[in-house]
Amino acid sequence: MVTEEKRSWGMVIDTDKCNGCSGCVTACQVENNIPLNDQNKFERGRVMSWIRVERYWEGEFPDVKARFIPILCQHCANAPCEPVCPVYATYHNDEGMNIQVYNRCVGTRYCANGCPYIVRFFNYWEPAWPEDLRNHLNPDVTIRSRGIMEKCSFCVQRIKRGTRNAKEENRKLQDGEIKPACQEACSTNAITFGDLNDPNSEVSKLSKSESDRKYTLMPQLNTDPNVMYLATIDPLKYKDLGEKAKSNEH
Amino acid sequence: MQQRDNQNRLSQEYTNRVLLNGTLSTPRWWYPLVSVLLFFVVIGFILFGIQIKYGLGVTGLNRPVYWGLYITTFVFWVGISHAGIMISAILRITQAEWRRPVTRAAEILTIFSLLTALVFPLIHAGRTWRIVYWLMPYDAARGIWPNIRSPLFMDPIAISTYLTGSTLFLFVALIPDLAVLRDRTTGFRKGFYTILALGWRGNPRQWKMQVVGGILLSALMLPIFVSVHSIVSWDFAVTTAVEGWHSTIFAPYFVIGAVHSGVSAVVTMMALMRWGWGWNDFIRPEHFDALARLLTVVATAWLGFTFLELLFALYGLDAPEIALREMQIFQYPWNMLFLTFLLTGYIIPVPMWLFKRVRTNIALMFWSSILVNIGMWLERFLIIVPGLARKSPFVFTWEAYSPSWFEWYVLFWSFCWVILLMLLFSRVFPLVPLFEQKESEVFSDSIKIGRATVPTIFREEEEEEED
Amino acid sequence: MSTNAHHKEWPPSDPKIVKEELLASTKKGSSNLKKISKIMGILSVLGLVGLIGKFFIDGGDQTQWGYIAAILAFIFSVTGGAPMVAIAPFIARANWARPISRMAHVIGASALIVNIIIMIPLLWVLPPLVVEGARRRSIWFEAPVYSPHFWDTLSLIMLAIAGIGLLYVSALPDFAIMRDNAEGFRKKIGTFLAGGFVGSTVQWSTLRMRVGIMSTLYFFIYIFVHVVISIDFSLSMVPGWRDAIYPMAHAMGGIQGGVALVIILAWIMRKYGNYENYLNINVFWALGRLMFATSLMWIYFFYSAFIVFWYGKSMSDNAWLDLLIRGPMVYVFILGMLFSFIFPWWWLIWNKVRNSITGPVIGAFIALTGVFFERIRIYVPAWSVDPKLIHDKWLSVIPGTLYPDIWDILVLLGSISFVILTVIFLSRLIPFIGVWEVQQFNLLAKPVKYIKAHGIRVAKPD
Amino acid sequence: MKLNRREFLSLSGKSAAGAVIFAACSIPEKELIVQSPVDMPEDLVRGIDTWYATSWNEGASGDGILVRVLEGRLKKVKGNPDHPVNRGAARSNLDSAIQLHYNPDRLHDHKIRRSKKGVLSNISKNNANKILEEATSKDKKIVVVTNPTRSTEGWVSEKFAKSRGGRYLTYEALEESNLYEALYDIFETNEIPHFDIANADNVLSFGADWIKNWVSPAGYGDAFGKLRSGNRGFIAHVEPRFSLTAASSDLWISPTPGKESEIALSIANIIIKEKLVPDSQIKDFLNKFPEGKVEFGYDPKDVQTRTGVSAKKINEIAHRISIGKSIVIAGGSTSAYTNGKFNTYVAFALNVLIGSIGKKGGVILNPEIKSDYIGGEAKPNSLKDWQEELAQWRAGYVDTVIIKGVDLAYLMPNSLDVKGALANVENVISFGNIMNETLDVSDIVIPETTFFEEWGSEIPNPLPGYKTISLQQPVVVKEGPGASGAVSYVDTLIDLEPSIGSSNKSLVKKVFENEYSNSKNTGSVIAENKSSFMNGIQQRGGFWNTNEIVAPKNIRLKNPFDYNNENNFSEVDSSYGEEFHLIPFTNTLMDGKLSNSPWAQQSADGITTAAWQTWVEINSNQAKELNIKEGDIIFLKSDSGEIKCLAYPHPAVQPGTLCVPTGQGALKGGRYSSDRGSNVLKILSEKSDGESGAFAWAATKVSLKRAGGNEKLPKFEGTVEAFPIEPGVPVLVVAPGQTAHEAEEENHHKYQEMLNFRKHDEESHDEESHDENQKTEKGH
Repeated sequence: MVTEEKRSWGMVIDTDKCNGCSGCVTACQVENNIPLNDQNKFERGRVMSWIRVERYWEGEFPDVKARFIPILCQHCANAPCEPVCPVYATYHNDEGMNIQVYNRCVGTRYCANGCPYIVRFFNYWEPAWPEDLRNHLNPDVTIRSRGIMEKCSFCVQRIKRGTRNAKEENRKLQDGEIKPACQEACSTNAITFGDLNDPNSEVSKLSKSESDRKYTLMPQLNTDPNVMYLATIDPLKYKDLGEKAKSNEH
Repeated sequence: MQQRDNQNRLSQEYTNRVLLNGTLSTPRWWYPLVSVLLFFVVIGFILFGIQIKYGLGVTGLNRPVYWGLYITTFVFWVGISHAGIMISAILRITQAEWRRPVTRAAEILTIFSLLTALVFPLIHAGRTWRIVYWLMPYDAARGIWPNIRSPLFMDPIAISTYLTGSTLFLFVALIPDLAVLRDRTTGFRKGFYTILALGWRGNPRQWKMQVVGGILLSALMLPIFVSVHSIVSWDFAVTTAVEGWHSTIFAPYFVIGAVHSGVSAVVTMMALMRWGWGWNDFIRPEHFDALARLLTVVATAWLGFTFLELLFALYGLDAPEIALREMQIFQYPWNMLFLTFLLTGYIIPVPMWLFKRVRTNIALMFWSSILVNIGMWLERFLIIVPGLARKSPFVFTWEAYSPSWFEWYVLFWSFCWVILLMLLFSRVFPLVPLFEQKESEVFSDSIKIGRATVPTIFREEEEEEED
Repeated sequence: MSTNAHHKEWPPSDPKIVKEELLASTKKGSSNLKKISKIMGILSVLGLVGLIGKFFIDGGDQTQWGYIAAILAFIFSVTGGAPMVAIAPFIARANWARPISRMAHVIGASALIVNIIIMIPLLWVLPPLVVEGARRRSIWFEAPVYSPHFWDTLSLIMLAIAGIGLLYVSALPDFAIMRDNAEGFRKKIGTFLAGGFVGSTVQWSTLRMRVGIMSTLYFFIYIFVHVVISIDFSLSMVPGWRDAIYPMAHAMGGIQGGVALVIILAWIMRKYGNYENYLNINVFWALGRLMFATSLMWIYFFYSAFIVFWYGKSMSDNAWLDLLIRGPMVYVFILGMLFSFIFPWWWLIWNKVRNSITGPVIGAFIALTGVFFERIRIYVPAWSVDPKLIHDKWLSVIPGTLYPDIWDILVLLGSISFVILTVIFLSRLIPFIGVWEVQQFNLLAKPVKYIKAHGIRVAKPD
Repeated sequence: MKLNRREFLSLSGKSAAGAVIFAACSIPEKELIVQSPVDMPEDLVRGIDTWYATSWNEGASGDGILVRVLEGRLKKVKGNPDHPVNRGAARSNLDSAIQLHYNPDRLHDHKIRRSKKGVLSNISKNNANKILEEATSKDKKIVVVTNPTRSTEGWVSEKFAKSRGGRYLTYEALEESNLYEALYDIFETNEIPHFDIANADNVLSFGADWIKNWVSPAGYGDAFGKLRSGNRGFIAHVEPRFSLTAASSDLWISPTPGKESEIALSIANIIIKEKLVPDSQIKDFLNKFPEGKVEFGYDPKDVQTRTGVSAKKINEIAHRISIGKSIVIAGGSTSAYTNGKFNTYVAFALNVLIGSIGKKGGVILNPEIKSDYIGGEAKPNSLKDWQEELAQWRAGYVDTVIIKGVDLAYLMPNSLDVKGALANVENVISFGNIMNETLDVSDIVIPETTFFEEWGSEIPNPLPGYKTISLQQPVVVKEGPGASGAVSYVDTLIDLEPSIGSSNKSLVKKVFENEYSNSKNTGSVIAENKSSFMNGIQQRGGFWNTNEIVAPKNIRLKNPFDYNNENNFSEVDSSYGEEFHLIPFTNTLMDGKLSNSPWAQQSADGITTAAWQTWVEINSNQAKELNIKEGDIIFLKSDSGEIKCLAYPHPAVQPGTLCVPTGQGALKGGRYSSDRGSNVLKILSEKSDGESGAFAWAATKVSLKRAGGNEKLPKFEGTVEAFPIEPGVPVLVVAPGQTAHEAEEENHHKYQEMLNFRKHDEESHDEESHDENQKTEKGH
């Protein structure tokens, strides 16, 4: 029976392909009804973006490099955010996803402290849209009230939709049929999403065969994430094309 | 009526009259002070309402600094609450005589600071109106219960247990005095005290039971006393994500720190009681002296733990941890806070206490104890916030945190709140236990050894119950 | 219990008798004592042989030295912990401890030589701070590479010296008494050690001050020793083991053992030295409480560490559990848990037990074994960690169980018996119950009857 | 993807009907209520969503896009995986278009200004049309202005202008007419060629920020992904500014502005000297070049002294691009100096040298598409044209100007004084969705439909190497929620000049019917009759035919050195402050098109992570010298004006240059765009290319003054400059062939060494570099 099979949703992100265009960020905002990040939120450091592109500097001008890495909820199998929630507002579902139950959350923000990846976001204010803009709200996704935590859900609504369609048509869910908004928006296909339990799915292939470049964030914390990364390749890593003398002038 | 009897002991009449002057009569400053405090407290509640209506945006919190002043103050008050049991229970078991006049003040300090501490999770949470979800088992129909693994759920349990225990403790110790009051009041108040006094007649059996109950309770309270702040410390210590929190020393470190701040708070209170109600004959310099000695030991132990904590923070050589400590100790404004914390927490007061002249000087003791609590509050702040501001190696997300005036007011509010409750209490019950006072008068004596006259104390070989 | 039990056993109020009775122990030596000391001597020699043998066989292989390290840790911590039993009451001006404080001091001074001897080969094996060009994690961040070796030795010596100093200072009046009352070499020694002590008011007050200073000094050195040695000889050898409470737990274990030792010695003195009047039930009752308290402290410290690691679940946290709890030494851990907490706790929790002679003694023996198991359980795995992994962020390979070889056992027996030998030797030198202490005790405490109740009137000199 | 296409409604007619039905009821509040439901909407998905294929010429240069419509409302936009130009990729800011459609400040009424002095006031549609008719009557001199486009829209604009004997002009803020000029001189075609990045081994780009903003970022993004996968290609980028392309390139070269040609030529110099390519190609390259000019004039060492770019790097590039399939791209700021055409030409010329033209994984020329009903061209009018044009307006020779899709008043530099010019035009008629500076000064304002409600057809720019025409179809009904009163630009013009055609829809249909007739059953849609052909078009989002390509031809270069190629910059008064090169650049907001969309506004800039404001990027070391901290208020003054912006120092800016994003500082606009930031376009000075007269918008110099104040710069990044505190955390970098594990171990070792020398950092730096050197030996 198709629906019986046990899935474990996972993601592989190739940082070598990420060019920092942050298309995924906007797509996620749109898909998940994330409140508008007005200027104040930027100034107060309260920006909500379930997926974010972090930019790290290396070196000084002119031998400076910027490295990009998209970071979202890692959906850890051994999630530090889960045991600390006093009300089970966040738990692990049987598809390997870390789920946030909005209407149970009371906003202690403990999970956010527990999360080493800083991917949990708190609604400091009641979200608000002008009437016209409410038209584009995605009816598949709850709007979160003030005072509760939220985070990347692997676009669970899309997963539901996809599985439902597959079920209705009584066929197996194809690999790559379900795409989270970020993957869909990623013009360079740096993001791959799929079922890690299915050995033929692209994501499990990447997470295994490509494993020579595969790494996870903060392995020392033993969180066992379902999101894996492929390392950036730098052809000139050991080449010294330096202009140190020059850079010192400035 | 004469103040001292033929054996040069304070007469019981005198003791009663003076120690009940706050209860049977009202000090001149009482009404003005209470009304001012009331005003501030009410404003606090209004602000709280505003926060609930518009959300926690009114605070200075951000991402990743999700915990700030509220939690700091919560921990601070839980810490203060360790005064009571420390003074009454432990000193009782170790038979320290000088505890007697202080016990009750310490106990009510415990109770009211716990009440305040319990308010802070409510203020802190995003959806206060749903807090019931995590305070009590709910929704049995769907088999959903609060998550017992969460230290945040253990907190309320531990604290409310502690609260219940200390309330009982206070009440047991209060009964004889209630009887005294019952016999000296009329009308409504008499009725009130009559009910509470539980028909206390002061016959040997009642006394024995009262004493036994006291000892039993103190023995039972000790584990709770330790567990409360340990659990509070585990709120932080179990979190691997935050460097600087995940330390095994936190439990004893927090407890000893709590005793440090709690006992200092008691010293502050004693000074205030001496000044406010003029109980100079009962709260005497030697009491301050003894407390200061105790504090010196406690503070030194606490400093040792602080040192170990820092040592092992650096021991790990984790990049975020090092960054965190650099910020906490060397970067402005944190370095200023850190310096203040060290100075006020140890470096200024403890050397002062080494001198008997200071230990027996009420004003100096008052101010030094205030300093200690400034330091201890800063300690909590310096543990909680920098850890979050320098969380994990994601330098990209490191943020700063500056509390909003809103949070500052709530901190101020909590102090007004506690003081208000104390004053109201003092109007109804005596702040110094009369019977303890009298007992110590009876037990104390003095003998001549060679040329010196040495104060002695009679120690009854009491039946000690099983712990 | 019956109140008058105390008053059957109470030090005679006449100072002369007290003096006579107490000095007796230094004079008359039984033949058994000689036998015992002979056996002990032989064992100690064997121990030395064992140590040398081990050194030549296992040489520089760090992973083989766990047991030796454990033995060192055990001996220095329990003997070092004993004086605490005297120091704490001294600071708190508790009168009851006066009869046993001398014994506590003696034990504290007894293990100097053993410690040094065992230390030598361990220092040889202990890796320096810089391994393979990189610094290993240690509390000596940028210090010279042999800091641990130097400071740990020094701290051990300092501890011993402080112990001896404490003993000497507190025994001064008794030396004077020996000078005045003993003959032969004891008189000479007395004359030599007592200096010019004639018991003038000034001398008494300075004496008290000196003891106070020495006690405080000893306390701080004790803590310091435990911090440096516990970290350098176990914690810093395990990559990723970061445990801030560990030194304190270590020290607490030491104190627990120290209390146990004092109880045992007091019991021996009471039984074979017939000092029932001096070491009466009150002493054992108090010591029993102390024993109980230290057991509770031990479990508290252990649990504070355990919950953090167990809840944290990070790689290094799990490694801690795997290495030190469910790992190679799991059975030793269980034994340690039973002996240093569960048994003492469930035994001494009963007032009837505490308030007896045999009760605390049994508890003491149990606890002492517990401390020993604890040391084994920590030091052996820590030392058997593969030195190549020292730089890792967390311990990835858990070493297998290591069983003691013949040498280890020899060293264990040898070292313990040498300590006992030292104690016996000291017992011939100074009274194990301070004469002046007892006399002051008599001055300050008197059993009295107040109205109906029995009690003691205790004077609290300032 | 198949799934979705199965779900497409084949006819927009149906969707319209559906939309109307849904439009009746408003957003179902119930399921958006926060608390009540235990099963959240995520758990029970309801409603059938439909995805329509369309395109957006104004914002996305004819990329194929899919729009998700649910209950008659726009929900989401994504790339059309079918479409040959972007192959499913979408540009990062595409979704923001939705918020232009549902913008709370969207115009719903026609407005009119009775007199030039007067204010705009609402007017009924019919009256407006009357006024419109007389304003555009046959006798009027009419100029039509739009954004550069090759579409039915463009065709209609052209036709209309012609019908009134007027002119049709296009304007683009940071225009690249030089690009087209240079391309024409080399390839004799105005079409931007198709750069086959996906299959290339090496890509060398000059100034063109092709990853973020240059002509077709979506398509290039997809190609970038392909380039980086499998046999990983190498990207080198030459641009003074640290653009996103520079950031994601493997080697970034930052020459002093205007010196790009030097780099290109010294690369050529190396290739020729070391004979890295076949002689034939060298001959083609040096064809008309002055004797020995390149061979001796551009030795890397000299270039290093002239431009301050290390010879090593130039050498590296030269060697890499001469092996394997390589592409050289040029554009952006490279083409925007007074010697822009020269730079661009020389850069593109390298393609001839490395022989990449017409090859797979090379530069593939595009066919010039002739199609009825599609007009206009991709190349905008140059600055010279516009100076002349505005002179005409000022002189009052023009009666009526029709402006559409371009906010002239906002985009043009102060010195051009377009407002003054418009003031002398009798009737200024502008179309727009949301109030902007141009609408504000025009006499007749016509609320315009968005592309979501409108038919259209356009030729993508650039083409994928073969013929492609994208379709734009309405995906929501007109007069739908949030969109009342809007009218179609094309239909309005048609109403004014019926001879053009019957309606926009019919014209678009005609476009594809023509294709049907002459496609002869080849191409993206094959159908037996016109209507089903049209259905196919509507499903796939356009028509393309892989057979219609250009044959590769051998290209021999002209001599670029006879161009007027001296490189000069505008004057500044040094009394005001330090002197800097000003490099304006477009980011998410583009040229302000999207500044009314909060999503676009809040999307943090890739490099600075700043948003909602205008910032100026300055080198962090230089900032330290000038004592400028982040958020300091900075005034930039050029000969054409002065703007205020907030400083953002970061290590990747070339000392001596300032980079300022466009898009903010609209004087008039919606709630999200007005009074925030400042408009850098205004202070660009009126420099133009000596050869082509193109706008040299990168040739402005400014003087910088600190106003003393400091504001919090709204940025996503935290408060600490994001240098990793531990090597390889969190972004792990490996050398080719190195495994993640090895890299991690190496980093851990590095970190420990760092710790050893924490006390004295200088040593530690030396240690690291030394360590690196050792590694270098290993590397070889």
